[in-house]
Amino acid sequence: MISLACELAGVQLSNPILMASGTFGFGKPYAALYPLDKLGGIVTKGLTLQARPGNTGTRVFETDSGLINSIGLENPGIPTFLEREWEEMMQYGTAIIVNLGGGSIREYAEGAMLITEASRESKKNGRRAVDMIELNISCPNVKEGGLQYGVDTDRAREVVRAVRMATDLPLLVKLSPSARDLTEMARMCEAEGADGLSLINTIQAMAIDIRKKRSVFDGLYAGLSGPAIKPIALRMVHQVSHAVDIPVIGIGGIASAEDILEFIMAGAAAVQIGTYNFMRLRAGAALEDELRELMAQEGIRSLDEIRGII
Amino acid sequence: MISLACELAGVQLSNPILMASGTFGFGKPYAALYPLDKLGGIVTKGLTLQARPGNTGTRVFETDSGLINSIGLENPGIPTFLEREWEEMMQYGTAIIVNLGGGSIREYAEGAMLITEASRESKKNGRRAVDMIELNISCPNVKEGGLQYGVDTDRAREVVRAVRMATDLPLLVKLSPSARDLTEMARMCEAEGADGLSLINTIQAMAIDIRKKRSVFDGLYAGLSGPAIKPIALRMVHQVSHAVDIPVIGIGGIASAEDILEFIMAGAAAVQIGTYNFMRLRAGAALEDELRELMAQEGIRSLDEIRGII
Amino acid sequence: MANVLVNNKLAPDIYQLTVEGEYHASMGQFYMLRCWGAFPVLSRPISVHDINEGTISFLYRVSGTGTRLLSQLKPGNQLQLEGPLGRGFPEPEGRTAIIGGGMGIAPLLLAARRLPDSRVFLGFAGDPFAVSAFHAIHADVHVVSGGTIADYVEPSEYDTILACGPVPLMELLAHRTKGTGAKLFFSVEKRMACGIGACSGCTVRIDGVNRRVCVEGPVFSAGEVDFHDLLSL
Amino acid sequence: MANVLVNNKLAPDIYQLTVEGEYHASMGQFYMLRCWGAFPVLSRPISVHDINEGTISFLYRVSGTGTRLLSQLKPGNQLQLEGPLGRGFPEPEGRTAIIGGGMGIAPLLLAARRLPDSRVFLGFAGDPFAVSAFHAIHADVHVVSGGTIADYVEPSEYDTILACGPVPLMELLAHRTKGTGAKLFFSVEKRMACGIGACSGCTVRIDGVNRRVCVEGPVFSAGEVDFHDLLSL
Ligand SMILES: Cc1cc2nc3c(=O)[nH]c(=O)nc-3n(C[C@H](O)[C@H](O)[C@H](O)COP(=O)(O)OP(=O)(O)OC[C@H]3O[C@@H](n4cnc5c(N)ncnc54)[C@H](O)[C@@H]3O)c2cc1C
Ligand SMILES: Cc1cc2nc3c(=O)[nH]c(=O)nc-3n(C[C@H](O)[C@H](O)[C@H](O)COP(=O)(O)OP(=O)(O)OC[C@H]3O[C@@H](n4cnc5c(N)ncnc54)[C@H](O)[C@@H]3O)c2cc1C
Ligand SMILES: Cc1cc2nc3c(=O)[nH]c(=O)nc-3n(C[C@H](O)[C@H](O)[C@H](O)COP(=O)(O)O)c2cc1C
Ligand SMILES: Cc1cc2nc3c(=O)[nH]c(=O)nc-3n(C[C@H](O)[C@H](O)[C@H](O)COP(=O)(O)O)c2cc1C
Ligand code: FES
Ligand code: FES
Repeated sequence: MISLACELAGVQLSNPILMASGTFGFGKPYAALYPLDKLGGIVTKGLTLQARPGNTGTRVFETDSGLINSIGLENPGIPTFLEREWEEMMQYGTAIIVNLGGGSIREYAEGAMLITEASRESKKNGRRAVDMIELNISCPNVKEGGLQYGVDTDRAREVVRAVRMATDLPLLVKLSPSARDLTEMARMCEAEGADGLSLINTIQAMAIDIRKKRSVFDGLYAGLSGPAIKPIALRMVHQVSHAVDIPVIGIGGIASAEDILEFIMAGAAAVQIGTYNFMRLRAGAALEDELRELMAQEGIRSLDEIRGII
Repeated sequence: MISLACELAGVQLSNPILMASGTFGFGKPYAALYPLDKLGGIVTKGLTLQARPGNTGTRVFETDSGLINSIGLENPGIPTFLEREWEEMMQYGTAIIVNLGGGSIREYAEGAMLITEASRESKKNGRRAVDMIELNISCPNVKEGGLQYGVDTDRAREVVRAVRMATDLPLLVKLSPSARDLTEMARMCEAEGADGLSLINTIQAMAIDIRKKRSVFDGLYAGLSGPAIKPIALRMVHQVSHAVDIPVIGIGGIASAEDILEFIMAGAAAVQIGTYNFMRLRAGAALEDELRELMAQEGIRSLDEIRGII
Repeated sequence: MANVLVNNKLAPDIYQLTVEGEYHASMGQFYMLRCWGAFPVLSRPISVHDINEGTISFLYRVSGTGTRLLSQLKPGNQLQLEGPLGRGFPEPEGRTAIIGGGMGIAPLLLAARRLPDSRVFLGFAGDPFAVSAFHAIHADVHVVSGGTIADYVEPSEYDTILACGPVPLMELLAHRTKGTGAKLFFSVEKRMACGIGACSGCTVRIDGVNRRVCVEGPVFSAGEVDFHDLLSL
Repeated sequence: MANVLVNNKLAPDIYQLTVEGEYHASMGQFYMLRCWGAFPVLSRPISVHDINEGTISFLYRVSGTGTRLLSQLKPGNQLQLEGPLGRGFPEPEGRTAIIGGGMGIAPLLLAARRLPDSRVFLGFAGDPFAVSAFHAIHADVHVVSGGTIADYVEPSEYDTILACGPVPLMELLAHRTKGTGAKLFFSVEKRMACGIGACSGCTVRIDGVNRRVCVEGPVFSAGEVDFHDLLSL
């Protein structure tokens, strides 16, 4: 029996297949479909200190092998999350990673502190902690926060530093494909004490409604995900995982066990499944087994054998 | 009858639909299928001063709604092109745009000079000139030249300046989606005297053969094109055409008259069709009519009416 | 996976798809349908048209890639369905009108079946389609072609109105119902990615609060729907 | 666009597709086939298997998305074909052997039909398929299952050998033919984008020079093919 258990940023995962932020809610919609302990972990929808209503107008739009979304970080705010959603997430028996957004460095830092405190408190009471924070400096769908911080290394450094100071939880930084210099950005995060990197977030994209003669999205641009972006994401994961020593979580268009192996061979320590959850609502129930079967078929006994082989 | 005739960088085109470099050879393969005077123009395969053999191994690889290529600028060299291919291209009755590559600033400049001289000579003899040069600083598939120059604005400036000095032909610069700062790059080209910009070239991407445990391509990374990249290309064309006053030629995944209208509405002066030529070998024979029909249906009398409307 | 029994063309571009199985859904709920692999990316939301012993059926219009693929299904082919999803029409109180416009009649056959005492109004811009099934199961069915069906219903005569149709019809009904005391519920459409409440892609602003059409809808009380969000489909 | 007449399953995953029309192609040429819209992106290169009055047919193995879609074609469906493309087998001189391995038999039926004086060798790793058509039109057909078909042919007995099959078989034949005076031609495969010589995607190094399989091939004289390029399919 092939074991897929692995360690990521000091956290023990039953397998390296995580569910990506924004595509899995807080787990509940899928918990009705299959037991979530099949998953390596769940990354929450992006959370900010304050609740946010998100964007108006069209929010999801399909393109050839892609999905453009303009949700705009709609979320109930960290306090509400901690009160109303977290408890239930703990029952799922899988790692919980909180995706952290913010409109200012201060909001990021305060959010991180709130999560960290709540997590410490919970642990003290013998309950589950938040396993990691995934710092999102790469959301292309909000005016403030998000991409504003993810393009330039020096601006990003301030956020990473502030959040690193605010939390002792394992910290992942989620990078944007729009970073001016992706490997420089990655090395900066490593130097600032990030425990791992997640990439890629969606790629800034556009769709025009030629009948209405306007952008499909009220926010003009939005973020492209799905199989269309896989070859780009794979290249970036390869580049970054060869530039740093901390683990890299590969994200972008993954839609099969084959895709997962590609990302692991490119150097990823783990992967996240996003849009594929929509293409196949029960993807999370099946992928672990499918990965194991594929590995058996290819004579691969453990992912360590092939990680970063290329 | 809707007129699609337009002017681009001082050159009169019968319509704004050009065939993209590397997907149309020197026209001949398609001339056997339909009359090429239906086209606004043809951009030649990338040419360098010296002939190049291109890359070994797999050169084209299909992904979901995308095509990754690693041709590596295989071409017969500018002198051979001028002797053996150009003559025939002149017969097609459509604009000829030479896509210019190079391994060094010197090779770029000498190539430009050769083309410019030959064009001047030809004109003197009452024959057709080369209509434009499209300076390619964005090929992701060669070690020297190409992307090496297309990422950093200052490095790119040297090439653009050298080529601008070497030719008085209308000069387009073809930009890479990997440019660190795309609008800065675009403004630099404008300041250095470019007559127009073409974008985007393919996006650097990767595919892994999990059976062989190696990259599909001998050159590790290669370039993604096709419908998959359209939403990204459209966003970039919108960004750039709003940042400069010179015309922008929109390229990337265009596969219908609807797509053409999207690019024009985003601000493109003209478009180039690449991968779609492979999906539909006779695309060039049909698109002009299809565009006209669509415009009639939407009540658009001329492209000027909608250009950059968003 | 379910087995396709029938996939009949009822009118130009209008198909009725029936698959095998015991399904339980309330009127106005929908399923995410899919009969393809990776392309197109998303499954398609389609309302429950009818349920009978051992079968469920859908009524749909071919309007793009996904519905075209659905229309190519043959008996014996397999269809993936996830559902029933969303909250359908509430059990109506008092005198009830059921009003459908065009494709909006799709979710109303089940409603008509379950509410034999209601009055049913079906309006079409052109030739009516799929109305014989309504006549077959319900005594009080009014079909109108051309004009707007809203002109044939006097809202004040009803306590509850269940409706589905194009946004302008819904706006008109909302307008005419205001102040009559009748409660209007309608089923709305918005682009969906997940269909199960995970992505927040399908929100509509109701009373200033975001509601996800796929879980809190697709049926809403007409009250405070922000039509801008709907129109921006 | 051409009309599909038959699309028969001959063996597991092996189909023969026949379409209507007057086609003229030489043995070893191929067509780019397509029976879908935008997905998958590329058309698929498939050799001419046979031509008869008013029909052309293709023999193919379902090995991925494109060939799976081909296998779903029903009589009356439409197929796009571009071709004939490439340069087929040359007119052979003297005593001729035709050697096919596995799916490599596809382009050889037309060759067998046009070269009645040749000897035909067909080899299969497992159960043979599609061989009855060869027996029906040719007197001298040898079918072998298991082992390598190369063991059953003595190259020195022939002046010309026309072959198609997996790369290792081609390499073996090239090796055994060397120095015998027999001329070996084989049909090779490489990933193609355009199929008409426009993209330079399908090159194979021959005598140190790049040759495009789609226009200068798919048949090459065995001499100096760089097998690395082929293996890297
Ligand atoms: C809750 C709900 C119930 C529905 N019930 C029915 C029904 O019973 N019968 C019926 O014919 N149609 C129904 N629709 C509309 C149906 O979902 C669309 O017609 C269908 O998704 C179009 O897909 P396509 O691939 O054919 O078109 P395309 O235009 O190619 O689709 C492109 C994308 O836009 C989305 N889209 C396009 N039109 C709509 C729409 N009107 N609503 C939501 N998303 C859309 C598609 O899902 C897809 O993601 C319903 C929609 C919703 C939200
Ligand atoms: C000149 C030529 C003639 C051919 N004749 C035949 C024939 O008569 N019968 C037959 O069964 N097969 C033939 N092939 C192989 C056939 O083209 C592939 O099996 C087919 O393209 C696979 O497509 P797919 O979508 O099913 O597989 P996928 O693996 O999904 O295809 C993915 C991509 O790889 C390409 N590809 C995969 N395998 C091959 C291959 N072996 N050669 C070239 N490209 C490939 C596809 O075209 C596509 O672009 C021929 C190939 C060439 C080059
Ligand atoms: C609807 C939607 C919402 C998303 N929301 C977030 C978010 O809140 N925070 C975040 O970091 N990434 C978010 N993402 C990005 C995904 O987590 C992931 O990085 C991206 O979609 C690429 O992966 P995929 O191609 O597998 O979907 C969202 C993606 C989608 C499709
Ligand atoms: C096979 C192939 C070869 C290409 N060769 C060149 C080239 O020589 N020079 C160049 O500037 N662009 C080259 N390109 C890029 C295209 O011109 C175009 O910018 C890109 O493919 C995006 O457009 P598309 O999505 O419509 O194909 C090539 C693209 C392909 C697919
Ligand atoms: S479609 Fe995802 S929340 Fe409704
Ligand atoms: S496939 Fe394009 S040149 Fe051969």
